Amino acid sequence: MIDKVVDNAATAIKDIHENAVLMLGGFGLCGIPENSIQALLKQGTKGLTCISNNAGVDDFGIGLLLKTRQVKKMISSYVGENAEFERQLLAGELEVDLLPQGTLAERIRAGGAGIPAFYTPAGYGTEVAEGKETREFNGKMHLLESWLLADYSLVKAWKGDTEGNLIYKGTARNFNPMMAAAGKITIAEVEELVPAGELDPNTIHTPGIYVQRIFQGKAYEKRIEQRTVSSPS
Amino acid sequence: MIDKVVDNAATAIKDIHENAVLMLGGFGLCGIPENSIQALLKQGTKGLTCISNNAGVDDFGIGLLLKTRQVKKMISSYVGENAEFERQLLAGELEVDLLPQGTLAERIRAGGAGIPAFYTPAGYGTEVAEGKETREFNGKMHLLESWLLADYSLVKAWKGDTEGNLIYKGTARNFNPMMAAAGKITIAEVEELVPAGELDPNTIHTPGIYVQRIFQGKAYEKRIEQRTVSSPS
Amino acid sequence: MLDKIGIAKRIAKEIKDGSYINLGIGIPTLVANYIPEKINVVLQSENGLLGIGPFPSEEQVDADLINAGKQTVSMTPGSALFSSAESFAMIRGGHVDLTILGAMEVSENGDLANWKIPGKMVKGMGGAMDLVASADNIIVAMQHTSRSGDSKLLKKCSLPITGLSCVKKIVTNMAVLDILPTGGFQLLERAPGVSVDDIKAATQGKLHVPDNVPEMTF
Amino acid sequence: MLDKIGIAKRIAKEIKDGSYINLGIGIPTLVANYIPEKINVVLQSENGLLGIGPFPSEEQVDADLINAGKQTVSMTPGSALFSSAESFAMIRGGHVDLTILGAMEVSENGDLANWKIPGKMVKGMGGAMDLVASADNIIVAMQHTSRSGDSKLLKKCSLPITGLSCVKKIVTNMAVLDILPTGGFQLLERAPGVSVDDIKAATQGKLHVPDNVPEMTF
Repeated sequence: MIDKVVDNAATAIKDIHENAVLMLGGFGLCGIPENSIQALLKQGTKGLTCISNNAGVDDFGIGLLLKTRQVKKMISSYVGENAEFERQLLAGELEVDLLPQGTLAERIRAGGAGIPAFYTPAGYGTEVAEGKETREFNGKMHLLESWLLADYSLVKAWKGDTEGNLIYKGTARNFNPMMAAAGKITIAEVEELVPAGELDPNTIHTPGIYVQRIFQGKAYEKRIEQRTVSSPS
Repeated sequence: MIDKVVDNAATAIKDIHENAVLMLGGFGLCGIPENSIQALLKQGTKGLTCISNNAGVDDFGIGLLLKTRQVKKMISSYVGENAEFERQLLAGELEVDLLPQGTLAERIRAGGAGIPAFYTPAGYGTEVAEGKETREFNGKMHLLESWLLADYSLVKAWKGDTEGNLIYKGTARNFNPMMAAAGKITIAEVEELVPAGELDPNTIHTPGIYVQRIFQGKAYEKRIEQRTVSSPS
Repeated sequence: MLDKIGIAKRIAKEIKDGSYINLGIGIPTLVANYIPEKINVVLQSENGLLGIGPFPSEEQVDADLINAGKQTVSMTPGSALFSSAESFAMIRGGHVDLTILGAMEVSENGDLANWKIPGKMVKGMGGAMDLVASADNIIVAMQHTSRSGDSKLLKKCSLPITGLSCVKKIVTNMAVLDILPTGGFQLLERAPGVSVDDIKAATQGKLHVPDNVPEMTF
Repeated sequence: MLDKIGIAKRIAKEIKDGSYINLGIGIPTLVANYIPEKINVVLQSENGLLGIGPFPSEEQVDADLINAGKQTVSMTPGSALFSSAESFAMIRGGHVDLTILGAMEVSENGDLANWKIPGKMVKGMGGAMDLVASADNIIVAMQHTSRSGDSKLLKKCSLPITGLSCVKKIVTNMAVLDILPTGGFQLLERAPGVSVDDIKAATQGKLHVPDNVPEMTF
């Protein structure tokens, strides 16, 4: 039996090479692959293209890899919380592709699902449409958008089993399931790794077929960007 | 508060009109909307276009509606278990569109997701490709396929709540989730209807936004087409 | 003149029972606080939640449960969680009944600009382009003029566009206006203490003014 | 000559540890019974299950748990359930390592016909067109000739096509053959008691015969 379980993040990401195209799950800092990012930081691999909805903050998430100049290009929908990002962008040190969030999600989903291209109305008539084919369906204009694929997808789940099945928690699901399917090699880190058979097959969000490596993560910080609370009334 | 809960199948399907386009969940006889089909039978609405992976058997599922000549057209991927179906087809009394199963699933998914068209390799070079646009992506030929939408989707779930959230069981999920999203009016019948808040939000397969009416079904027969068992060893 | 809370309160009056609503960041988020109690709506968060509840108590705060503004939230009974692809399937597929978002500029034919200011750091469009390209019903919350008094209700947007012909209704600090299907701003209501002439002066795009323009009520 | 079980046994030898496999109806389904114990595979059912287990006991039979042939099945530990859209996303996206299916005809360039016989009732292609258009590795299980002795390994398929240039390997009652990338059937093995001349006589399409054609072992 081929074992998908690896010891830790360092082993899991060891073969990620310079100039690799990565997908990293998460929305803001919610549901990001903290352990894999830390391991990439330690490994120092450079020239990375990172497909991720956001770019982290200055001292957490993908922001850490920006600081060490390991990122060549970001493909994101919103990158607003990061001063170092802004500096590199304005200095021309970083390439950035900004996409509508739904288009980003659907292009990744298409990559995993073997759909090379599809039509969406999002972005028609805007800068996003520049150079793209357009077409009318049912009286409405649409853009042709292509799939996105990655050499490696780094995803974070709540629970996982040794077959690679994953369950996410709350809004930490976000981009993780589509990215898991769109990576040639998908590396999943989980808060709790259980033997095959312990997860209810009916509640699995990412079937194990999409996951090539899995490890139990540790020391999750789960930083909160906007801690908003109700005052007791 | 607008209440999605209706008393029974008859009420739920009352406004389904002649020549309506319906989607009906299920694979074979697994996960089919038994109660809604029975109610349609009783109501006698004719001229129906039924989008459903299969056409039931002679005396169950959509086969019942075929027998009463309520179905004008079937859009399916496999229709092989039904003698009356065959008779009507050969007599020219029934229109049939046969689609690759994955294309059918994806066209329905596209309908719910607002994607008017997408490219798939399935069917290229076959009869299915006749009259369709083709295009090469990454050295491989693809067909352009359009979304499918329905006036009414009839789906069957295991559990549901008063907000319309649904959980399916086993392989009875199949086409139900995509159809729930692709119906202008989606009518869900469930084996167990519970108050909002009783289902774990993390385990819901169909979010309630897709469901306009829901009722607690009754007397589920759940007929088995091929009862295969292991002999005790 | 309305303040931000006033704009939010006025928009809240537009909300219909049983709606699924996506609220943008800023004033739109405030709208949730003023929805009448007898009206039940479900709030959608494009990062994967239907049924946004109030901010959590200190004890309930969960880093794995945030809204699209990255604020910690709670869930209402009957909520559902899903992926970003499913979330935008809902949005693109027209399942969300009402989208409320902020704007920098709106043109008289309903074009919206709200994501980019040339020369300034571009943060990205997030989900705004998907929302405006897909939603049938879009209400914009905005200031009628810039701080220097320039109209933001224009003949043509000067800023990069977020979506074409997408806005249906606008609630500003000065007025409530519809975008007419044939083009032009249809003045519907005045904010307290604001005259029709004030609104005319503050609106660069074509403004249709009926004989009687009532003052807003709340 | 092999019987159906013989074909299934020979195909079972092609299966690699750790594979995800989709088995068609008929002989392909039998393959599951002959996979060596030391090899672990996961069987995919296109109606929404990864991890098909053996047929259930009488007590375990569940109408809500069937395979693509509509037979009641069980689930292995570590299985997962999903929708038909997700299932064909897996298939179309190339995540299934091996597809084994039956054929009526195969052409020397790997075209497959297995869904329709003109003049007979058409039941439909089910998932076959998606599978053959998407899978990188397709093994076909079939009879080498029709009952009347006509070859089913042809220059060109006479029946309506299921997919173009998709077959990689064929296991018949007479032989194991590869489809060469440049076209033609490459003879690899003979069934017990079958001569190269028998195979030549039974193959209409271009057949490449090496000097030595070993008999199959099991």
